[in-house]
Amino acid sequence: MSEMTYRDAINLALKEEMRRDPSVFVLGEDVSLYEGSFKVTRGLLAEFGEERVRDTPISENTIIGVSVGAAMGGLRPVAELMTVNFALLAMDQIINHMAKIRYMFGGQTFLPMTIRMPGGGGSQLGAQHSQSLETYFMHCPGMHILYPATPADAKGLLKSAIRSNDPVIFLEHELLYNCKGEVPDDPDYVIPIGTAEVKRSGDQITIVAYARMTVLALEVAKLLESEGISCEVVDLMSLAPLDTETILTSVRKTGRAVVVDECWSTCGLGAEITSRIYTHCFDILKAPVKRESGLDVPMPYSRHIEKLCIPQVDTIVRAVREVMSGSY
Amino acid sequence: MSEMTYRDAINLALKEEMRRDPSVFVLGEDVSLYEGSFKVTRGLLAEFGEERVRDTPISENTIIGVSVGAAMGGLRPVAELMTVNFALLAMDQIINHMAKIRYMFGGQTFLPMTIRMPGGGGSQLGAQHSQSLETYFMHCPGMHILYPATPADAKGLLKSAIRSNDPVIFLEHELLYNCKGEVPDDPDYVIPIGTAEVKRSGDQITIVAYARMTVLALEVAKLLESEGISCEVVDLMSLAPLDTETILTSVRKTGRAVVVDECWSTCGLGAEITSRIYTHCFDILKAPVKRESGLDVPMPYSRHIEKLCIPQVDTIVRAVREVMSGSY
Amino acid sequence: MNATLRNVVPEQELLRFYEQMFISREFEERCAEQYAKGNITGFLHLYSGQEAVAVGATAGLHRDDYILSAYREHAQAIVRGADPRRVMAELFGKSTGLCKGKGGSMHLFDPSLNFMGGYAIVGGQFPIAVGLAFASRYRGEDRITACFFGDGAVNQGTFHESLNWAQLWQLPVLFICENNFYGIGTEVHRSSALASIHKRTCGYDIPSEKVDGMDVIAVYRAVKYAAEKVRESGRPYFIEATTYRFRGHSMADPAKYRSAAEHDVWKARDPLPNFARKLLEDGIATRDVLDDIEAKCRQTVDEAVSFAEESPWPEDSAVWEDIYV
Amino acid sequence: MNATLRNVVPEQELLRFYEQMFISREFEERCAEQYAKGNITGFLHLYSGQEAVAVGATAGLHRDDYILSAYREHAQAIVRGADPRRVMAELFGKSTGLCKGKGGSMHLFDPSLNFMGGYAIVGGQFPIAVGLAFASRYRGEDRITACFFGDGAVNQGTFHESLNWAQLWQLPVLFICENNFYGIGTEVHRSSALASIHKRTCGYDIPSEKVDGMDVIAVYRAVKYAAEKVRESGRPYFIEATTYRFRGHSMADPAKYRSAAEHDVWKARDPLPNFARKLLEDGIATRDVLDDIEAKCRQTVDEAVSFAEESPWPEDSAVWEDIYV
Ligand SMILES: Cc1ncc(C[n+]2csc(CCOP(=O)(O)OP(=O)(O)O)c2C)c(N)n1
Ligand SMILES: Cc1ncc(C[n+]2csc(CCOP(=O)(O)OP(=O)(O)O)c2C)c(N)n1
Ligand SMILES: [Mg+2]
Ligand SMILES: [Mg+2]
Repeated sequence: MSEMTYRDAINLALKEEMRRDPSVFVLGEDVSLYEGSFKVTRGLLAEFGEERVRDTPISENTIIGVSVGAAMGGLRPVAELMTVNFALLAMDQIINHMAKIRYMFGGQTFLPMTIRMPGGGGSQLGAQHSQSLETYFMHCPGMHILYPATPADAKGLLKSAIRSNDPVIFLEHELLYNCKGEVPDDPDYVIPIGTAEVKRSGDQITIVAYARMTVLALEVAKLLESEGISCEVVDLMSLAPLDTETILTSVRKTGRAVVVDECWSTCGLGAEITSRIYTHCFDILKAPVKRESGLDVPMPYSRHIEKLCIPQVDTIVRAVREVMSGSY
Repeated sequence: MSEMTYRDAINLALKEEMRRDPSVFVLGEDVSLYEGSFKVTRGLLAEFGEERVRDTPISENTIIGVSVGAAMGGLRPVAELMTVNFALLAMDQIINHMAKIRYMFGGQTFLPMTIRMPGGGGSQLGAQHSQSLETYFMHCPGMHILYPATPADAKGLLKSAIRSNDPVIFLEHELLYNCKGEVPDDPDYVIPIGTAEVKRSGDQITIVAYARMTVLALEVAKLLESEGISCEVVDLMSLAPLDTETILTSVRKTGRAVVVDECWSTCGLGAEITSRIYTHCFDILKAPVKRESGLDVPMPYSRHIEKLCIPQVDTIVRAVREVMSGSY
Repeated sequence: MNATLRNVVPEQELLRFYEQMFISREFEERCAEQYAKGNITGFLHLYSGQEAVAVGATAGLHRDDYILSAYREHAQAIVRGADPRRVMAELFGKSTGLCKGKGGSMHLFDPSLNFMGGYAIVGGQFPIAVGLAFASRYRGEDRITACFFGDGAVNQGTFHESLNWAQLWQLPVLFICENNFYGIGTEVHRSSALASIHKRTCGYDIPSEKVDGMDVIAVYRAVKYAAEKVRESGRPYFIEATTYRFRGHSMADPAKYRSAAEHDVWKARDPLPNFARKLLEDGIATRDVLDDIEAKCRQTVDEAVSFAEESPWPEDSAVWEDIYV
Repeated sequence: MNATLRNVVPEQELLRFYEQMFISREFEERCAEQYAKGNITGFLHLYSGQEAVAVGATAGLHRDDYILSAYREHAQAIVRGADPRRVMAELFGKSTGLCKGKGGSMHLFDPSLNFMGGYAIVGGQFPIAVGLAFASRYRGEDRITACFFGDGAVNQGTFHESLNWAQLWQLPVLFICENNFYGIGTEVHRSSALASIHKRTCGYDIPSEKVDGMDVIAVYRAVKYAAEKVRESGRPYFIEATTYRFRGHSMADPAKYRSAAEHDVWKARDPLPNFARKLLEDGIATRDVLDDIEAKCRQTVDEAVSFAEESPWPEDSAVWEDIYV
């Protein structure tokens, strides 16, 4: 185990996988010489050289399309889109191509590629730069979606992504880059795609969360412990495939649930999870499930109103208290 | 009242609004000389001339961006994207720009524009041409989403869309174009954005649907009547804003619900509606709510397997029977 | 002329060109028939009229070279070597189809032939072609990537992004524009500010040329030359082949936007009878030889239709297969 | 030279140019200070070094002409007439800001000045500019649309689609590329196959020229000429102004990818001291006059900062306002 940041854990995973497999290469805007706009690709050019660490023009749709082609041609591209917001310029290649090619060509090819994208709000970047678009990816079959909350998970999940023979969307939360944690040194430390994890045990209420929302949920759980409320925190880690069983097992134990997502509320992933919980735990639920979500507004710049648009520790606390006091 | 097809009702709405307001113009690929690839813009060039009925290059993102600019400049563009699948090439202008501009510029401008898009599966067009992307639009605040099931609704809703001072996404189902129905002649026949409608009354179970799924739901209701199952069919019409009240009122009456959507199941709009029903009707539900959705697969070409991927009359019947026989 | 033809292409090759063009035409015309019967559904875009491009271009490439195309790609797949029976079965939606009936007319694919797919999103294949070319270079393979597309595709953002990228990264991509002068009902000068398409590469410093796409020999020579240039330099090249589709855009299109006169001009340039006449005039084939070729092609297509008819539908379980590895 | 300057621009205008360049620089440098203090948050892209472009170009346009830009647009807004106090308040996220604090540094907008926005998606403004130009023509307005963008933006699909469209529809758009030679850390020849950006318009038949973007008079003359051409012909035109940003891409960027030598060369071409020297040499201004201008600018920016500091935050309810009409 070594202590390192979420950023460095991702960086380490990239390096280890590039060392392990010469068909892995990295491409994106400013990933090479500049070492990434969030400095995630630091040291890659120096170690692996220009052919494997490639700067691209500002052409997002083509970054993904080139990755699709390269994957079809036998490589393992790891593309970085500078932020997830720019994935909206690449939806054609992501949704119309990457996610469908294996299927529409009758399984005759496969696309072992990863798209890394920093995202999330809370940095006063305004409406065009603060989106949480995880639901857009989850809605479309044909790819896996990972979104780690901790440095260790970031390493283990990214390595799984790069080794996967299916396309993987790997989301990184911009506000977690500097968070530190213990990370296994094992160069084969991988976390299976499609598994959620109970990050904290509790028996009165389940908080389902992911990425930065998991970090907040853990804070909330700690806070509420002193009030005698015992929260279990389920960290999704894989948004697709979704590990429904782990969620349901927890809710069956606690009988109550709050689902926290950072994206827009309407048709957000919280709706899907809530719907699954209701469907499968209807008879044992002790109170209505509550969704704590991003507001259905474009993100405002001003920090004093921006924070109202994203779940915060105090709003999650409020949600938990509400569910605890509710009943059927 | 006049009997006409869904296609002709849309065509009529376009003509009436163009006659009424000289700032309305139409643009899109092959909408002018060719009169639309689904022939929805028939007769427009002849009546309104080249400046108001404009063919464009195959540049979807720019079709929407030009519409945004034209709307900002005082016009009322009605853009056609040849099918909704190509909206994925225009997500940057739709989501990053159109939906956010009013907000991020502090309300100093508004975008009275409409995007018309045929969509839906069931015509053996394969994975890249059969998508139902309504949830992508619903998830993002800043625009209204309409999706009519009947010719009359098509006319009334499209006219509201064109008159709206907000951006509106107007979806048209490719398999409904030839469906006929009575359409009001009144050139001021408009249906308010944001209202769902009970298209058939019943008291034992609510079927929530939209567009072609409403047509199927009505068939199902008729079919099941003979078996003594009384279905109420709620047609959403507006997907955003969603008329939750009409849905809940119906479910409070019947105590049971099936939600039918054509899109991919995971994180589809059915999840949102189901979640709202559970949250607000939890105590009066007589059985778990069931979602009948598109399968989470890219659409296969072959008609014999394609039909398994989209809700059909018999699968909806099965879902209704299941909910009717279920209980808490 | 005789000398020239023989100098350029061996005699047997010339006959093969004819055979490939003929089977392409025959295949498409039978597709139209099967579409009318309801055996083929969905969108169906026929290639009739453009055969000289697929045949000449494919002959100018190495078998190892990748080929990508759009949705009007039956001929390109068949000329590259795809079994017409499996192509027809794909169009019928049968489990024996090239893509198990999951792709249909617009999504043929056969990696064993390095035929890397038909794509139905206009312009979608550009970046994928660039990526394949990168993979080849990265892996040290001696192969280039040929990317076919239509005149309508050149105004998509991907065209621009991909041409810039291919030149910037110095990748072996041969761009082949089949300019049939229409994107559905829109004539090229109504969608492109600069209607002379091969000139549009000036902004990327990519060499380009225009070739008569109704002349299979001209296409063959141009592509052969260009392919070698791309192979040697490792850089992109661009060919515009002017051609014409004798049918509407798809089966739904009666093509009323084109005048009879225009159609006639192009009909007179039909690559099939014209090439046949040349073969006869130059003494490369007798009418009997051509008749044999034609009969053989007809039989192959007959067999393709029977095969497709008799093949089974995909199992229901196929719906859930081939999404993930 | 004196004669030349005066012939081109009236004396008062020349002083206004200096004032506008000076306040632009001053504003940006104060922004950097306020960012360090935590009063400005988010992304902050400063314009220092590029002032001659905004000032010269804006002077070459009519007040009715639309202007759009990217996210490095403070100076463009202020030079067009935006109140520096409201711009600063916007950057502070205050309710008195140009966009009520909802937009921030990257999204300035003032329709009363026909300043139609700063956009943060690279290339996002191209099609919007084309649409505005179409609206002007449709409504019979005598106005053109000036669209600013960086060298990094020219490889986006929208660049291509929009240039083609503007020429095809014959729309009055003046494209102004501020080539500061870098898109974040990537030098222009590492992102563009043809690094001479104004030449990239050849594929659309759009006339273009390159101008020294460190020379306010050169920019002014080029834009004035181009704007009249666009106005008369109703067709697009393209200007590449070569310039340099003295700071990193944003406050987060120490700009280590540029050599000190390179920086020095450009620093020597700083439009402010150079233009001041010219004004003095040509006898258009005395040092006193310039000192007065500078003092006035400093005071204006001081006031802007005070105004921003003292202004209230947006109400919580603002979150839900301005989404729909
Ligand atoms: C992105 C996208 N936009 C629109 C369409 C609809 N469409 C299919 S083919 C076509 C015309 C393409 O013309 P061209 O590239 O010249 O090819 P051709 O059909 O002539 O072979 C259009 C607009 C599409 N398939 N994809
Ligand atoms: C679509 C998109 N991709 C990437 C970015 C991140 N980004 C912001 S500015 C920039 C560089 C743009 O360079 P240039 O156009 O030269 O403008 P300059 O910053 O030099 O003024 C990039 C890549 C973005 N904002 N939008
Ligand atoms: Mg064409
Ligand atoms: Mg730049």
